[in-house]
Amino acid sequence: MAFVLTEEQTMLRDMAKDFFTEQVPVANLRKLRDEESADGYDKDVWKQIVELGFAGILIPEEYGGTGFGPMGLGIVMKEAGRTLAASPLYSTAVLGAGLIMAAGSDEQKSALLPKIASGETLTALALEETNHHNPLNTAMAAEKSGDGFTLNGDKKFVIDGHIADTLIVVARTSGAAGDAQGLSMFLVDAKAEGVSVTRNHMVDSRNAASVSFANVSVRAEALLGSLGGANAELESSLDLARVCLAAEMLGGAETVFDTTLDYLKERKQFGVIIGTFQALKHRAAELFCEVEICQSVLLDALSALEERRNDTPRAASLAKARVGDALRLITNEGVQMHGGIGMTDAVDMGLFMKRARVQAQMLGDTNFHRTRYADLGGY
Amino acid sequence: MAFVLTEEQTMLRDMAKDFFTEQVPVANLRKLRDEESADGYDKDVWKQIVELGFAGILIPEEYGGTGFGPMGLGIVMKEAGRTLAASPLYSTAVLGAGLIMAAGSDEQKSALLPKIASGETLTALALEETNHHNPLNTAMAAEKSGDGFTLNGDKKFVIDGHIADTLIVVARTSGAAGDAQGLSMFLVDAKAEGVSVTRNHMVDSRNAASVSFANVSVRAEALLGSLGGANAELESSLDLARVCLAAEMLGGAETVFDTTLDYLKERKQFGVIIGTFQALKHRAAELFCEVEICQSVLLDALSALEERRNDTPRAASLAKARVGDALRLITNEGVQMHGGIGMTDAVDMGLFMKRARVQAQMLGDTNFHRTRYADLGGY
Amino acid sequence: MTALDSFREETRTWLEENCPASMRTPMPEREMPWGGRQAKYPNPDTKTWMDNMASRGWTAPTWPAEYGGGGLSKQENKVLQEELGRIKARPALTSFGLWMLGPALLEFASEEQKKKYLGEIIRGEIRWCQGYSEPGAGSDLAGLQTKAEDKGDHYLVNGQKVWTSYADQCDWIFCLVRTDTSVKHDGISFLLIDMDDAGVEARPIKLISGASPFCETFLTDVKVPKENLVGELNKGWTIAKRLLEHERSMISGMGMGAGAASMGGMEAVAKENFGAEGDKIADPSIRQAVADHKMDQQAFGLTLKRAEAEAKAGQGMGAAASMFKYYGTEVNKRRFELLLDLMGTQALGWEGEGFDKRELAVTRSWLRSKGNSIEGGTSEVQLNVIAKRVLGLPDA
Amino acid sequence: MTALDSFREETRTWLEENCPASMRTPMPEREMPWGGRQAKYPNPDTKTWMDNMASRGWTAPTWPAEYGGGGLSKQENKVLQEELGRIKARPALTSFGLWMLGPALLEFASEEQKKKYLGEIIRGEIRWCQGYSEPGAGSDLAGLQTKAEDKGDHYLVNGQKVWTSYADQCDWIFCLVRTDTSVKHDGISFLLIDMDDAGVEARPIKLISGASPFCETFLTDVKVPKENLVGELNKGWTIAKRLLEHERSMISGMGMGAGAASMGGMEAVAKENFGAEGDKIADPSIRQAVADHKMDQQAFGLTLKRAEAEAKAGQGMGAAASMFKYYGTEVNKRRFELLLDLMGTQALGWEGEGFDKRELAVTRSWLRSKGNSIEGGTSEVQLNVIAKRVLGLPDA
Repeated sequence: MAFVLTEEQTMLRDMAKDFFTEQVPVANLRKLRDEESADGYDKDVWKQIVELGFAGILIPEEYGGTGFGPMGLGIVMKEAGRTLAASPLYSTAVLGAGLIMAAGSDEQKSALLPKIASGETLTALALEETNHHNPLNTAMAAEKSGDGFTLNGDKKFVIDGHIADTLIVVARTSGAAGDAQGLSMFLVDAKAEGVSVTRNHMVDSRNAASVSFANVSVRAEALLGSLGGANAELESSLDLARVCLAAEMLGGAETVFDTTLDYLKERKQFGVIIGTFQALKHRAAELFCEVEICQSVLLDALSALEERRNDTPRAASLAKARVGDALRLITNEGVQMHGGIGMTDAVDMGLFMKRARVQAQMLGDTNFHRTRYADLGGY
Repeated sequence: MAFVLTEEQTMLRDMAKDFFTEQVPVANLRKLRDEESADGYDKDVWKQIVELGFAGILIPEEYGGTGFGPMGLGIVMKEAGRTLAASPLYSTAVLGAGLIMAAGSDEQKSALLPKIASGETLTALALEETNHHNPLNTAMAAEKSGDGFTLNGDKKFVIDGHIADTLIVVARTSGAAGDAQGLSMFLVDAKAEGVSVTRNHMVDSRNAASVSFANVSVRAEALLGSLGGANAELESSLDLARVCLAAEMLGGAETVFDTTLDYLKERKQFGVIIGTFQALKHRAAELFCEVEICQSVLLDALSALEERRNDTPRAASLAKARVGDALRLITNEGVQMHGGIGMTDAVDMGLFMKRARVQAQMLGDTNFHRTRYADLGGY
Repeated sequence: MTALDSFREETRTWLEENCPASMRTPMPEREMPWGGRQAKYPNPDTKTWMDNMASRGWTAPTWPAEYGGGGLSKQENKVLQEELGRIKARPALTSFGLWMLGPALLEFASEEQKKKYLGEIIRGEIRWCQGYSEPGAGSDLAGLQTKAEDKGDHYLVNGQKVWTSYADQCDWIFCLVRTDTSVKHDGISFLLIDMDDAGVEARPIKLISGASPFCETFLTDVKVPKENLVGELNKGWTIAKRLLEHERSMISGMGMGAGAASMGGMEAVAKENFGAEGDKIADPSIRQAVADHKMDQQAFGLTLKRAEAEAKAGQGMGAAASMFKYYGTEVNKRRFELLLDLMGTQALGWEGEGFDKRELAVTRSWLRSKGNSIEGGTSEVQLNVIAKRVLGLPDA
Repeated sequence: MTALDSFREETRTWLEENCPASMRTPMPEREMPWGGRQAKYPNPDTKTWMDNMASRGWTAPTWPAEYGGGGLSKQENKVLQEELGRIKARPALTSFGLWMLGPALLEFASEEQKKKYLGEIIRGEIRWCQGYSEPGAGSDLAGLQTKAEDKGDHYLVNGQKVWTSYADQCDWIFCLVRTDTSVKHDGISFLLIDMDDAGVEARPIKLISGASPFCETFLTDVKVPKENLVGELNKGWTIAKRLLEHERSMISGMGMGAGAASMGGMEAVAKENFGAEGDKIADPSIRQAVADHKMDQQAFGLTLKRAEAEAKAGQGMGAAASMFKYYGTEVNKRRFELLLDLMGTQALGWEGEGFDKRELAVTRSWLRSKGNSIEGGTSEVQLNVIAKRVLGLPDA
């Protein structure tokens, strides 16, 4: 188990840290928000991300990627989380690349992976249909028609849905909502007839969309992975994405913790630095423990992915749930310890808190993953 | 709703407080424990309790009681809880008197209530069969035989079981474990043939017993309440007992809180009173809020009983659960804030903590009552 | 017929005639009757209703009639409130002048001040805001630095206030100012300032909820006539403390009901999102979470009622305001966290398509709730107060 | 064959011959090999096994051979431990001398002291206890008052120690004593005292768990030869700190596994008490509580492993010991609280009929667990240390 970064990984982390801190600070997200950016991300930033090789970090060199693997991806996502960097990394480099690598045919890989690595193609996963993540509850129908399929249904909370070129759509080719069997994935051109995309304006000022499919025809080659057996392929990619999300979340938690600690050392009330108050000291020490515990859980989950361990799903659920709990506590404490100024848009506490609640719902909240952890533990 | 004690109730409280503080301090329980008292209570103390009218506090004057009602009983139980007073009050004055008043025939009332009020007869409720309170799960059988019944089965956690003269036994005359219908109650002489009582030595040094019934014959007159319909009568009496338990528990919480607060004001470390440490101050203030919140919940539940309100079951579950949560927190904090000395048998913290965990399991723990609260709330 | 009965009858008749029909409907936020010089009345009935009530002094029913108040006894006021409730009348006037400044003036102001200011408040002519906190004086309110220098016939005021509610829409501000820099609490005075005066500027603060209910208020060489001093010079802290108690109980009241109610209740939200089995929430762990919260909420509600009953009985609960402020706001924050959990992605919208109004309001209210444990004295300050005042724990 | 391989082979053969069969079975508490002058050996094999291991210095495998230790390299010791594990051998010697005093002596003691004391420890001849805390010096350990006065050739020691583990069964005590009253930390010395000396008395303290593993130890005019001073005069605090770190990590290790394991695991207890549906705990809210706890426990276990890996890589986690002590003991306390909830009335026994041994042990362990967050530095002290040392938060 790799609890200590290798020299190569340390270099990657330092590079990512420098890049996001300097090129994509929180001010970047504020700008996108305040200027009401239609894309919701900065194309120049994305270009730089691609140039650094982050878009293809999961993709083998043969397809134009850098092949750094899950650990490398997690390292980059954590640094992106530290500055709330808005970019298609999650939707494209994590979910898109992950799903195509896990389930794609050679043709699909050759067609898409190089374009993902080069930043040309953006993808989005159209999965959710209800307010709470639950892949098995997918009801959207994909019916056989000719040698292709016809898709009908509505998807929501599609991250980066309105900027994606290619949608990866999870639909049901047999069975009913709740069945593990019968799920299939399709690669759908976002501009195909019958696809309509509506951007949703989220509390975290990041991208999400609702997507409707009205008699959308796709060819047989659009099928990604096996017919009716997408659940396994989907789950393994979702676990990758859950751990990367946990990494992004922990990055956010670190920034909030660091910022709050700085504030405790600088803010004066009653003639003294408020960091001298023991009640705040103890709470800060508890938050420190939370961050440290989460580092371990995250590194273990990334190692599990890297080493393709059997307990990867459990490690992923542990990471998403445990980091989720910590992040909620830390963002709440961050605002409270900042006092009035923490309630203003002028400081970043609120932005991290808003992002945290969206991240909490992405790919399953703590409740979902606690239940899954028990399921996988056999009790 | 009576959130403020009447003059009469205030006098009762002051009388009870003086009595338990002076005549039945925690040292009384220590003595019973250390001298390995076979009875587990002090007969002289019980005599005084009877003389004060507490044994018959629920019982109308026509049956020799003082008729102070549930509010009066709760007031006394709370003061008893403040000193961990060991006596048959709960088993006899609360459960015994309560059940006979709720379900007894005129003959049964005339026969038993005066003897309870006069302290001559002690009763015990033989209800529990599993590790967790759940009346509906009663499986013990009472079969019709002749014009009487034959009882077979095992009961556990029978409070005061080994000192009781009369056992109130809950058994099934029809249906299966889990059914609301089919439960009946019987008055059984503790010395009847086939009844064997084993005292259990509990962590709180208070009385509990296991009772086995092997072909115990009782006459038709032994039936307490309706045949097969005991559930309703039982539940209303259990709610009375739950609230009285909550009162006893809150009394304990108050003592632990007060004692800990005194310790914070007196113990020195690092050259200062530890009560000057802000982290401890804040925790103490939080415990104070818990105690205050519980006072309200308890008074409301006692009022509900007093006024025979429809929402009494819900108020009872709220009281048992909410006070239970608070008591757990307060006893844990009491030990922790006392530091090493809190871990020794020399101070009382441990005794209150042990008692708290037994009280938690009596008549349903927080989990049970939270579920019941939701059931009764219709969600 | 008792006097109270005839008062009820007379009141009922008067209300029937004087409360416009549209004032008996639920009030949208934009129609709130704040009054003041800048007031806009999207519904003109709002103004009519305010004026009608003010004409009888019933916007401040228990204030003395000599200052324009209703002069009602407690019993009469109870009847009035019952009758207003019966016809579901909207409040005729909502105002910090009524809730906060007025009671302070009644207790501490001179006869001239009462005559002048109370009437304006009662009639909704002047909208007031509160100038207490400063950037460097939050929890440590008495550390305030805004200076008022004695210039003979006036004070020259310089400084900056923050968290002044709706200052950009207000006419006057009641301020704590420093009139003696050599001492802390005993160098503070209570001053009334016309915001039209030269040197007063209010800038809205954007909150994380997107709203801007508060301002920074800059005071630069503002000349304030000496007669605007309330109470004695350097005795302003006494008035401030009284007002703070009042503010705390106002905020702790936020702990009850709002938020989930608009969504049909926490249980309904849980059933909608996690299914129902019979009338039960299908997911038992969600069900327990809901029950746990509702227990806390009920327990807190009962404690508020108990405090009321004890107050009536002349018993004090002791530092009750601090406890309510602390517990109420913490319960409120937990409620919104739970509500967000239950609503899932539907509680994550900011604006626009995909979310209905109620959902968007929950998200904003969740963000807003975070401020409850900060404003009006942080939770930490309340715990300090309880530890010191109630528990008698010593200072370091 | 490498040198390590042949070491393994040789070790395996030696163990086969020298580890009695009864020493390869689970160890009841009464057969724990504490050694010392008062040792009783209900199973004589215990003594044989101890002597055999001590003859090779393997009771202290990595201590230098010159003092009687095994003189093994890290790799060799790893092999030895693996081979011991393979045959499920019991520990040959459990002792505070081995765990705590020995390492301190190796670092701070004189050559003569090492020669004398280390051998006795290795052979299990002397059982040591620790004399640190005093009634008035718990969290504030350096506030200790037990005085050692310089009387020429000896120190005259007077004072009272508390929380001395098994002092009534020990032979010697290592003590912190005050040799300078004018300063705090720099007036403390580290002294070794023979408990057979006149003036030493140990009285067991009864704990809430019913056990008495600790004593109060009274020191009255005890004459301690000057050669029993370890390290420099007034520099005992340095040694104390080193030992405390060690103690903290020992106690935080308690956070793992015990308690529920004896009952077949938390899941099994939950299923037994709340039923199972398929392989799932039937009550979903209990199931979530169990999962929640197991997550915390796994997260803590992973953090211990990470610290180990980082230490190997020469990276420090920073005040790791304080964090582990705090978090580990808190998790442990939560585990027992949950276990009690799950077991219901079966976890409420004290002794006698109605409860089996495992159940009674859980109850006692639950009570014992409450001390984990107090002994070896309270949770509050650990949080102070983290705040100060790691986070750099200033003192008041």
